[in-house]
Amino acid sequence: MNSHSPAGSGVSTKYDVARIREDFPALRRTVKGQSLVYFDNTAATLKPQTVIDAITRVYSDFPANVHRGIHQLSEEATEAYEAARLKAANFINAADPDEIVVTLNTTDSLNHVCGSWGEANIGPGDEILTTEMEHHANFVPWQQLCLRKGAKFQVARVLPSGQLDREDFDRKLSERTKLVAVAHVSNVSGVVNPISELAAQAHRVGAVFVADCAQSVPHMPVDVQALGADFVSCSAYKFLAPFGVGLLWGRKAILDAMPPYRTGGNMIHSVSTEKTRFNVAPHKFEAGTPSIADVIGMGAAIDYLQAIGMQAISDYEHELSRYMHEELLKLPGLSIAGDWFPGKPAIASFHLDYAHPHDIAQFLNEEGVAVRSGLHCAEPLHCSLGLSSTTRASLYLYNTHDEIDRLVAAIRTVEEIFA
Amino acid sequence: MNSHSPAGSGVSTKYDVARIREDFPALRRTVKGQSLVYFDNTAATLKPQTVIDAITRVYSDFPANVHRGIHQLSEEATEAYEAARLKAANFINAADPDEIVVTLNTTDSLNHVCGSWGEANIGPGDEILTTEMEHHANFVPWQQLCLRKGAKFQVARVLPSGQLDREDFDRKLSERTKLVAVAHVSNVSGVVNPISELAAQAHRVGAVFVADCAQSVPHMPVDVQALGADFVSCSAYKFLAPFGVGLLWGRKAILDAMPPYRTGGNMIHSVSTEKTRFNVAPHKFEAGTPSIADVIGMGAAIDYLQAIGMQAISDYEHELSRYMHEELLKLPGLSIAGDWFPGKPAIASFHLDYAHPHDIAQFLNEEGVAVRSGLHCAEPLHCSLGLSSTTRASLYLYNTHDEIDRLVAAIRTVEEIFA
Amino acid sequence: MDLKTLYREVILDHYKTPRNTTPLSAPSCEADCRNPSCGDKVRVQLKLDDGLVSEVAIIGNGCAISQASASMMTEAVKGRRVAEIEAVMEEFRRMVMGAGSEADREVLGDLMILEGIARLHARVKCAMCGWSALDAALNENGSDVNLDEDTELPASSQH
Amino acid sequence: MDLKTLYREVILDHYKTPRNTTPLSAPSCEADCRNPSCGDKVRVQLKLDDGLVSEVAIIGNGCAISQASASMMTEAVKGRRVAEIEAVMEEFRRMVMGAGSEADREVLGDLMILEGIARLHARVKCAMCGWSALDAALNENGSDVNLDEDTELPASSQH
Ligand SMILES: Cc1ncc(COP(=O)(O)O)c(C=O)c1O
Ligand SMILES: Cc1ncc(COP(=O)(O)O)c(C=O)c1O
Repeated sequence: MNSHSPAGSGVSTKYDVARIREDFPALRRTVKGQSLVYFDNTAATLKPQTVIDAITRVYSDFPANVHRGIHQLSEEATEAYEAARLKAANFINAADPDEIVVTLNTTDSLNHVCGSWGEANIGPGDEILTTEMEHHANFVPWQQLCLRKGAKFQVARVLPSGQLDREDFDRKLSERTKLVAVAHVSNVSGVVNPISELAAQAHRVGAVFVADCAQSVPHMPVDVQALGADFVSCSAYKFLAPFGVGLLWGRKAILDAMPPYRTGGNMIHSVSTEKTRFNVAPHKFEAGTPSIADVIGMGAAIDYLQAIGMQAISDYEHELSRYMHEELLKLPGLSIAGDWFPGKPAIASFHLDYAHPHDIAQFLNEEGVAVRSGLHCAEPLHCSLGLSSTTRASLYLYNTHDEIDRLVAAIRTVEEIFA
Repeated sequence: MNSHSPAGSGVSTKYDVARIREDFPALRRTVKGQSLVYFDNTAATLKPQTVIDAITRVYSDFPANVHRGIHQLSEEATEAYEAARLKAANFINAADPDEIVVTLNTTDSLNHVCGSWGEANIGPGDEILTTEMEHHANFVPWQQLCLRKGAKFQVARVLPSGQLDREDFDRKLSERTKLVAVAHVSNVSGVVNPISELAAQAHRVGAVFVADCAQSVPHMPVDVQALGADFVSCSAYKFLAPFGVGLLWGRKAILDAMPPYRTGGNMIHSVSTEKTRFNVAPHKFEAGTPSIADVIGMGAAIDYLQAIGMQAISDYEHELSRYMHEELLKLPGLSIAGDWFPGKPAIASFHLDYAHPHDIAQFLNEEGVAVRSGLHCAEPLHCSLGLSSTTRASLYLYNTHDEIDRLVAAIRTVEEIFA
Repeated sequence: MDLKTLYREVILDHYKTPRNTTPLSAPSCEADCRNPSCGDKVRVQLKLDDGLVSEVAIIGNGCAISQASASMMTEAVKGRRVAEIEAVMEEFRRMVMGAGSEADREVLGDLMILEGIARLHARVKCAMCGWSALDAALNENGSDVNLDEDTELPASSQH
Repeated sequence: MDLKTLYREVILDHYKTPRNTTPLSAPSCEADCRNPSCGDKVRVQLKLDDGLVSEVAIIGNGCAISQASASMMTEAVKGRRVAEIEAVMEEFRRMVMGAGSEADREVLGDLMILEGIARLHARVKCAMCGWSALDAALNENGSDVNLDEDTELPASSQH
């Protein structure tokens, strides 16, 4: 386990969750008179004080536009903004910071690939292959692109275990496949797909591979070079950073060859009535004024995570996950979407046979426990697993075993009322 | 003049700039040992403490995802987010909050219109009419759309005065024109276009009218219903709000008829492999997780502006503008892009015949004065006015006459060195 | 009334044994309402006789609030005149949106017990599902309603 | 050296009377560099004789730093061997990017006076404009360079 010194002071060799918790102001609040148990981390994570402070500093000291204005404030903003890009590159081990495109969120990142690479490269008769376990963000854009282009939309099945049906995937991957889009980690079942194997398969048939890493980058070391995908998307606000920032990583050569997605200021070389020449990547994809303070805040979030160490975080979460699954599965009438497997991320989307997820979430909230209920933007997966909707508990680096006990106790109150 | 009580305490009947200045932490900083004179407001404005506090509150108390999660934090975030949309609707007098689409910035707003309405409605032989005074964000998207669609890109001239050449506009507007896109206020010359007249002309030939209000909404009362345009774009961080938020207003009926721009989560009704049904406006345009804290911060910025009153702000800025233009034009060798006119916004893009804008900005920075130099993302306008680049001073509600004197004195240091 | 009491004393009874669930053989009008984000679904069928709802049926599934509210709705409308029902519908909407006044609630009768829903903002749509279907059945027969999580409730209930 | 002194003692002299501005009649190679965001533009022409730059000319306009730096560059390269020039070019880049060490700067000679540019981050590209054209002329004759405000400088100077 890596050493932990997020506040920069002192070094401890064990994972000190109590100390980590002190860094998150939201963990000091109460809900319904009880301390908050925040188990909705798949949707958005809490923010450490250092991230909040980074934003405050931008707005107090240099709330200026970037792009190298000559005045001091703009220069300070530009330095901090580009430093954050460098941190992001380092965080996911990009070969070059120019491979990091700042977007609004994962959805925006994937729409960039779809609206730029996809519009330029997909035609009638081509196929796009995705899976049933995708978040709508990695499903609907490809489906709509296929509709527009007369291409075929292929969807690889999931098995009842929640795992990708590799045979179906192999069957649906062919020489006609031009793009394959797969989540690294499912936001419902927690299934971890073998991206590097799937990407290698895609490359063998000449397809481009998109890995949706929205649920992996926050929770485990992700090395985009080792992963083998051509594009990687994620959302910074899912790894302690402010809302308003997504990342798109793409191989330099592919980004360079792609047309811009949004056009306007800052992404151009020159503009005349007759002709516009575009800037190089990543700038050609960052039209207009970016979410400057949020991006700088993301830099602080990455610093925070790296001070603890992504491997340490992942190890800790695996232990939480094991405990949560064990405890939940002891409860009568409870089943979890997707089978348990060792190393399963700390996500449990469960079903109680006596109550509806909306009512469950409502009563858990009465006990101060925050979970999501619904389809979690993954309707095809619910459909495939025969679930109308689920209640999802998803944990992060600041959660504890005690909080899992609180969840279990809260489910027992639901049982009392409904069963 | 409206009363001013931004802090909510006490009412004063005169515009109290000293008191307003206290609300902006960045005004307490120094640059090169002198107090900051921030004259780069066209690019981005400083932020009042109330906006910074609003962001801090979100991240400390309810840093959760919106879209009606059943738990308390999500509910608080959703309430605050939708309340901010309502404030934005009220701020620009939209008939219905559902006409307010939250985007990343003005560029993103205009790309929505282009990528959604434009893709669906522009075909070969159609024409799009814009002007030479546009920001690249309201120029390049239309130009590229015309290129893609085989449509004709028409650009109405500006006169040497900087005003729109109405005869040329009339000449280029025809039954073939499907869309007209014009800035309300030029970010270089400060020219204020008669949007309601131009929109009426456009409507007579059956064209849709897009008003880029990035430089008007922050500085004057803007009433989208009175304006008569079909779409209005602006950037919240240009009116005291956080970075990461733009607005697109569109007439309900047009928004409802438009296909979505980005697709993914939260903008759908239902998703299956065969078919996706989309949500209604504005949600169908807000795919993925929005810039939640920034949007809530925008609500605080609107509260702040409305407490002072947009008319009061506009009146005060007109007086600053008059003084700045008078003082600048006394300087030898200085000329300003576009002629003065009464009610000109407080923007002066100037040229010194003895020094280059980059060097000017550098030396003004030495005196603690922040200005922009370059083409200000308006290359066609510079080209038309025969300017290679300019130095731009742009003021806002917290600037003062004394600061204008500081600008003038700083230009004199440039003169000393160069002339 | 706290949430547990509300569920225990009202909601669960209607949830577990919803009233008026036998489909009508020849409805005068009918409509669906669905809230796709969570799977709430209610179909309302009405038999109208001379401006009066003589029979009503619901077919649905979903969360306890959506199903209980629909079940209670059937009891409230059965045997009543359409004009009266419109008033009840409007007042019910106001109540769950946290608008309207105590005084005007009289018309709601037993439904007043659902007042607490107004505090559960995320559940207002659940409570409205059956009512939106009723509205659609009465006013736009056949045009079904989709309530997504972010969809505003019908115009009259804009807040 | 403070900014005013730098301009007064070095930059303005070269800006107002740039050296080597007579276009060559038969250049061995040439290239442009432009920084479109501000209008800086420098064209470099070289006459090469057996691995030695025998003649050099610049044609350009733009800010004082871009033009002065280009003018000083012509003085630094004239009469020197290409291999030496490559070393100077590399070291100049390092210096204005704020990298490299004092010790290695020897090779720059008079150019060392531009060290202060490293602190003016937004102006580094202005200072590099003539040098990027030189690099393009020597190494990729004809392929012009565009330095936009956000463009990173050539690979070797990545920081
Ligand atoms: C796997 C996955 N993909 C995509 C998304 C969409 O992210 P965003 O809302 O940032 O666009 C999510 C968010 O929940 C996700 O979990
Ligand atoms: C008139 C005008 N339009 C568009 C823009 C682009 O705004 P953004 O950078 O927020 O996309 C600007 C910003 O400078 C502007 O002044």
